[in-house]
Amino acid sequence: MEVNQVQRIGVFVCHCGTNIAATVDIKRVLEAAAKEPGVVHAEDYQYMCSEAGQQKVREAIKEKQLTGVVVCSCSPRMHENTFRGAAQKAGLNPYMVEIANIREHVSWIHKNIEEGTEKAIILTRAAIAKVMLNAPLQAGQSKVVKRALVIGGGIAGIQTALDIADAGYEVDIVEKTPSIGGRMSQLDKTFPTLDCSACILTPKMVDAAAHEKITIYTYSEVEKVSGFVGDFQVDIRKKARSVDMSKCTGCGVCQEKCPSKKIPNEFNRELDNRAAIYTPFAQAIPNVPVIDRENCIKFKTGKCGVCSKVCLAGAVDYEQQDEIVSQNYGAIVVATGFDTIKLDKYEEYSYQSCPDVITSLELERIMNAAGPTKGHLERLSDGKAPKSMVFIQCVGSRCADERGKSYCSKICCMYTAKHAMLIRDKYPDVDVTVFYIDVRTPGKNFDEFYRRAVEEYGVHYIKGQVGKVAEHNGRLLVQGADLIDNRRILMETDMVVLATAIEPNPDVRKIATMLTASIDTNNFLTESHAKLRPVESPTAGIFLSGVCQGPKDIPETVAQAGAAAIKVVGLLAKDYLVTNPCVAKSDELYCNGCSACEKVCPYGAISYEDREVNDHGIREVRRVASVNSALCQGCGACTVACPSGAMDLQGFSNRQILAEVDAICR
Amino acid sequence: MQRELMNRAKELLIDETVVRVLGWKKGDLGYNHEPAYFDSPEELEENFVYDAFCGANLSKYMIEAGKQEGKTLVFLKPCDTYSFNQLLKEHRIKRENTYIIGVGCRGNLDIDKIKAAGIKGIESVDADGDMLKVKTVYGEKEMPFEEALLERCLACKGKTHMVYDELIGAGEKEEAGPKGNRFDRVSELESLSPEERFAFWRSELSKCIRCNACRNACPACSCLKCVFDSNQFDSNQKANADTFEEQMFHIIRAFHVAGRCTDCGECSRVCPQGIPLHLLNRKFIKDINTLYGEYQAGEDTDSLAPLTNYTFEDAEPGIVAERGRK
Amino acid sequence: MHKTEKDKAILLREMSGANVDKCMKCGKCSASCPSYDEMDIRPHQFVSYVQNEDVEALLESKSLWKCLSCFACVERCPRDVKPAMIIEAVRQMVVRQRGGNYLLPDEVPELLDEELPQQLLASAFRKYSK
Amino acid sequence: MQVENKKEFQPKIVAFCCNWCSYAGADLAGSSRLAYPADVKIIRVPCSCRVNPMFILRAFQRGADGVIMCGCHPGDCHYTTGNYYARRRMTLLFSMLDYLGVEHGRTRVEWVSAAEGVKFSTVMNEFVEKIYSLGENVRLEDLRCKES
Amino acid sequence: MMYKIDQARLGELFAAIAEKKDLFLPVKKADQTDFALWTKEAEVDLDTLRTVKSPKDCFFPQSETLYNTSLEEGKLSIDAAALCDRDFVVFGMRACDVQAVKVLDNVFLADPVDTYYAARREHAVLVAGACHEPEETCFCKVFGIDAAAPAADVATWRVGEALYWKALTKKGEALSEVVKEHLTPAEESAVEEAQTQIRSIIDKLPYSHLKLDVFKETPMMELFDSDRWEEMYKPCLACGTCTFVCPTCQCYDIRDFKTKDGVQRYRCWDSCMYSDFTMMAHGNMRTSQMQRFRQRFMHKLVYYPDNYEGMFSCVGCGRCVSKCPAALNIVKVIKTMGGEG
Repeated sequence: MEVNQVQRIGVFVCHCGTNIAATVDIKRVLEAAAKEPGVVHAEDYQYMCSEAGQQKVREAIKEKQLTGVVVCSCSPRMHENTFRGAAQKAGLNPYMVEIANIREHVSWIHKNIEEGTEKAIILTRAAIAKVMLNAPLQAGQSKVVKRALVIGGGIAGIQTALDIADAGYEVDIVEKTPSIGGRMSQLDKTFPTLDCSACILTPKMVDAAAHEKITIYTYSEVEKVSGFVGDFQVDIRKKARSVDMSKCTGCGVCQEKCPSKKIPNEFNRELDNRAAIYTPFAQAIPNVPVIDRENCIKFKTGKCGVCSKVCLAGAVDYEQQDEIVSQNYGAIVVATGFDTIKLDKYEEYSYQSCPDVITSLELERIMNAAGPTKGHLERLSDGKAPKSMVFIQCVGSRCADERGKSYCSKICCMYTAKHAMLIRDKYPDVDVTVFYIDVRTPGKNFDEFYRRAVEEYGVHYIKGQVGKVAEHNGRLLVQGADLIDNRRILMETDMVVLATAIEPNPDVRKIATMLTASIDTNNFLTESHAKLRPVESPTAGIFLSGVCQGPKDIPETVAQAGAAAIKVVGLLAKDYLVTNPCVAKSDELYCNGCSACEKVCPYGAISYEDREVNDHGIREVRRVASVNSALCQGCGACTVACPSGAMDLQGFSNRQILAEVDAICR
Repeated sequence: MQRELMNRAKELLIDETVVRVLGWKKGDLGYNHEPAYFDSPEELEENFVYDAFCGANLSKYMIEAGKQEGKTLVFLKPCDTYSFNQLLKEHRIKRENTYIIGVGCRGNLDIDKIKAAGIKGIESVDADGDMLKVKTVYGEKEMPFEEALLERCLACKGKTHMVYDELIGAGEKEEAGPKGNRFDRVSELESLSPEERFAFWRSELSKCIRCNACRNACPACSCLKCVFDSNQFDSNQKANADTFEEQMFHIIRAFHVAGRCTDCGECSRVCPQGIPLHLLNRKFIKDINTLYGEYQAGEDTDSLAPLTNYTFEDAEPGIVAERGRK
Repeated sequence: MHKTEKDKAILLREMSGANVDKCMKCGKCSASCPSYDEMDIRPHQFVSYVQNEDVEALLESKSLWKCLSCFACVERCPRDVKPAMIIEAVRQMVVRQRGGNYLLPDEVPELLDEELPQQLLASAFRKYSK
Repeated sequence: MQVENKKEFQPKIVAFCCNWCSYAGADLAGSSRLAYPADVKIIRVPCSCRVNPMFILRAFQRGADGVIMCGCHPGDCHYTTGNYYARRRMTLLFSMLDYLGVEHGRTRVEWVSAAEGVKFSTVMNEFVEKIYSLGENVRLEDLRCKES
Repeated sequence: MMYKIDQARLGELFAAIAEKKDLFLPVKKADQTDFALWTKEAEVDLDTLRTVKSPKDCFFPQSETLYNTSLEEGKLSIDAAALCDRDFVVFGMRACDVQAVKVLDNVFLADPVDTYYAARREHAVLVAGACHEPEETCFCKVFGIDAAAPAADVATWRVGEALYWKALTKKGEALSEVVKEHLTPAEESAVEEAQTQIRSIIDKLPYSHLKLDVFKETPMMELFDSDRWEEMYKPCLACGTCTFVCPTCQCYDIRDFKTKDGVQRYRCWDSCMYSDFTMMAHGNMRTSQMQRFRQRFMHKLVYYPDNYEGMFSCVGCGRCVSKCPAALNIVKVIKTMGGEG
């Protein structure tokens, strides 16, 4: 423990050229400071932050054996670190420095020199009063586990994992479904270049699976997270696949022979059916089926067992149990992606009642060669080829009521142009009409792409939201208005495609709670700073990749995935983390164990334990709070929640703030 | 009911369900019963009492009792159970060390009200009927039971116990709604001008002798070391040296129990100067109810207290000024 | 007292309780309107007219009397603007200016008819009476 | 006590500003040269949720005539939730002070972002003006701190 | 010499005293009666038998400044608080309160003399009133105090429409002289009937026949080590009510308060019920509430009598009996320790 010694304070007043000196009488500030008890040194200089100015501070610390330094200068937000560094170089603990802000808060706003000087003196006194109570603080260290966890195995998760792994760190991907690939694996082509989605995604999936630093847990979910930046402890539940991954050859016979084949196929947006034992799609990684136990006859009735009989590898294992994998990670990336919103509240578009009204994602599957119609564009009601198609934009996006989402889903304008173009290309006899509110195409080659749809492919764009879609003589009647021509539109068409709003994967709420990461009212994860820290969650060690943070297209997602990866790599490259020492600290002798602090901590940094304390000779086991200084960010919410004053904030302690109050009110 | 409670307590002692009983011990003036521990059936037989003068809320005693070996049987009146729950929620007591008998209650009497009615030299009080029959050295006196009720009983929270192992003399969900609106007096004060309010509180709080009875009796004030006994905020003061300190003490105390106070009324009951301290706590309760939704501390053991909770749409602090304008 | 166009526009906003500034000009109201073809000023345009404080044109519009008050536009508007309420407010303004009731309660019995839905009468009352 | 020629009322005003938004907002007011009276003295705290009612009462005890707390706008807290807690705490505390008859104009909360230098200056000007109109704080003061 | 004054004219008497001296007397404020400085507006309340706080404050205030220091230009100056230099009258004390002052005198006026207390005592004139309607919590008789004849500088009785006034000391006579014009001579016998009445009621009070012999006869250490303390203290909430309403509790603490530019050193009542009572740099030798609880009663009933020729430092006023939030009190302690009741 530091021996309590009499403080020896040095005060350094900066002129900041004439920035301060013009409206503050520096000499009087110096004189007033010198008279304060504890002040043993006071000097001024033209530019305290200059090398020469810092030199003065360093020299005075050494010569006068200063125990504390007050610099009267510009805002601490500007140069606090500069002077802390100077103090450290001179052997003084950097947290023994306080700044009196006499520029932004004094000289720049008060034109009257009398007034300015008086206020500068008071602020200086307050800083002296505070520094008298400062205690040397040591930045702590915490170990960094050199392994990252990526939650979600879509393109965002895969790209992040690949980038981290390429930098040489171990990465685990946890994917809820039986295969990685995510939404992108469901897409047919991608804008604005019209590459085949599978063609560009599959190699990445293969890379990830083959990478020696990457471990993929599919059909798995994160169950529990504890710990903090640098060392999270995570439990992953590997759901029972009922198929032995090490034995299965991926031949697919089991799926063919399975008698239970009437299960809606999630991968094809439930437009066709799959078997109870299935791999979601042909390029699935791993290419090992899972048994959907809810729909499997064997699991439901105990009879059947066909898959086991036909499996030559003997891989089917009905006895398999869920398995919990516990692993430590230095960083966690959330890449949980999105889904489309439910359309049950949009009766006017007849989505529920007409099979020929589909969502864009359903169209992707219809257009895809592996989809429910083997890639043939046809009406789901009667299998006929359409002659006319209508696309409706902004279904559920930009919506002020509870039916939809307030935000723009961002990707719809572009994929609709893509769809229209592909249809016109492959089926030139199909008329394509797009009803839009605005066409939003910010992005490289995006507007050109949209214009091509109009100019080269003859897609009709009509400004005006559609009012109603109804079945009519076996076709669909679309009622709208052309806002530019100011004319009613009543057209019959064969298919209607709804550009349905996207929303974060509903699981994100649960995950955010586990990670103590914050989410906004739309369930998107909040970034630490909208502009400057867009891939970091406010919770240290948690990073964001892809649509879980906000609507994004593929190029943006991949870019953000790379950004998240580099932030993770930057973290994992360190052996230890230096922690901010201005954190909360609980005095066990005053702690009541009431948990009020724990409840207001946004970082889960406070935990309780039963500990024997020695309260002036009374030894007893008490439930007391302790703060994990690696997690604590130093907001101080706990200090006020604590009624007994057991919880205090280092660097902004109760006594320090009270001393400032006293000095100001003197 | 006293006999029934005593017999049940004896049984539980004898069958070793509990090792001690926390109840009330007969006072020597007929009204000054004290909280007490009983270790044997004999002690119970000799001294146990339960009547309208058992006002003391035994919940807080469970903090100490709970630290001892073995189970303690505690008698809790309906309103005491709220305090007990709140203490449970704050991990100050252990449920597993407690056996709770919820006791029926017809309201507790305020001896100061009896004395204020001019009844002096009391030798014994018979509180069984609707009229109190008081024997005094100046002769026999009478007054209606209702008129001698404690302030807290005039705004009874109801007769339902929030937590118990068994009930004696009380039903599972007894309705006996509040006799009056407990916020009437608060509203009345709110409607005064700031000057009048200041004068009211100045005259009340200036009586404070900083004896800490309110704090020490308060089940929500369960800090091992109160900020006013420690120097965490340079706040250690033993006695009033300035009017400010009376206000400071009472504002901070009310603030620290805001959202945790069950409105049990012990503070006002024990104040030797008769300061209506419950009006401070009720002000917070009223504000919390109107601004953040109805909340009754001690009704459960898992809800977030209003001050450790928030919503995005909470009222802005400026609402104080806006209300003031009306 | 003469009200300026601006006053009238403000009054319309008040009377209708509709927040025209929330409109994103998607036109779904017009697209949903069964009387669209018979209107000279279309439902979505009502918003712009109010915003542009061109109330006189609205007061003279025949659209007022073509609106069926079916509220499809209110129901479907993604921005919660309530175009039908604006139209209703303009109608009210016209009625008030004319200062009379187009339909008096004692005229009602004459109009009663087995075939007539009660709702229509109620609706007519709302439209044609002060 | 000396019976000097009695000085004009010069209020003492304490402003608690959170480091991330309001203190930065005050800095911006400074760099934009947006004046407000020198009676306002700012204390930097990490977050509005660090402001303990004790600090506010202490300021009044020591002779402050007004106390204002500034933080990030709700939803923008650097620590995500700090100002939500602060908002409830201050609402209740101010309501209590009002209930005790302390003029509610002496306490105020404003949300000032790092970009709102103008707002900071406007708010401070308004607040100082309000305190001038209320005059000296006598209902919450410790006479011992006035003696000299 | 017995005088009397019409009770309706007491206001004039008070005004006359207040003209020459400060006058403290029971004043009702927000429904409670305590001693306070008399003013024309004050609601004087002589009917309340017992004020909440005792008149102890008049001689030994709950808190009083000892000195102020200030630091200017780096120099420390000390400004000691002035001693009381103005005569004052405490009107309406009770016999028990008067006895309590004697208890305090023993402590504060013994060498080394407490100058602050001594100055106040020197300037004080005690005017006491007989207790015409004693209550069940009273037990002054146990300590040999006669509530019918308070032993103050002036004793008073309220009989019929009149207040009878009799100076018992030189100070008392001097005060009678000051207010002479408001008093008319009266018969000594006028109060005798009232006195008999008071004494007969006191005889009937439940606590009047407590016997304290056990505290005199039992060895001190035996009392100290008694098991009964452990049983008795448990309901104690450790508040300071009993000590702060007690007319004889005299423990105080000395504390510093940081003022604007210096330190104010003041003393304030302490309470042996508080956990930091006798807390010293090394710690506290009383670590449990039982020890502190025992201290209070051992002091009143054993240590003090041991120091002051058998005089108990309880006067039977009954304040703690009526104010203890847990209904504990010295009578229960006396009875439990073997004092007969």
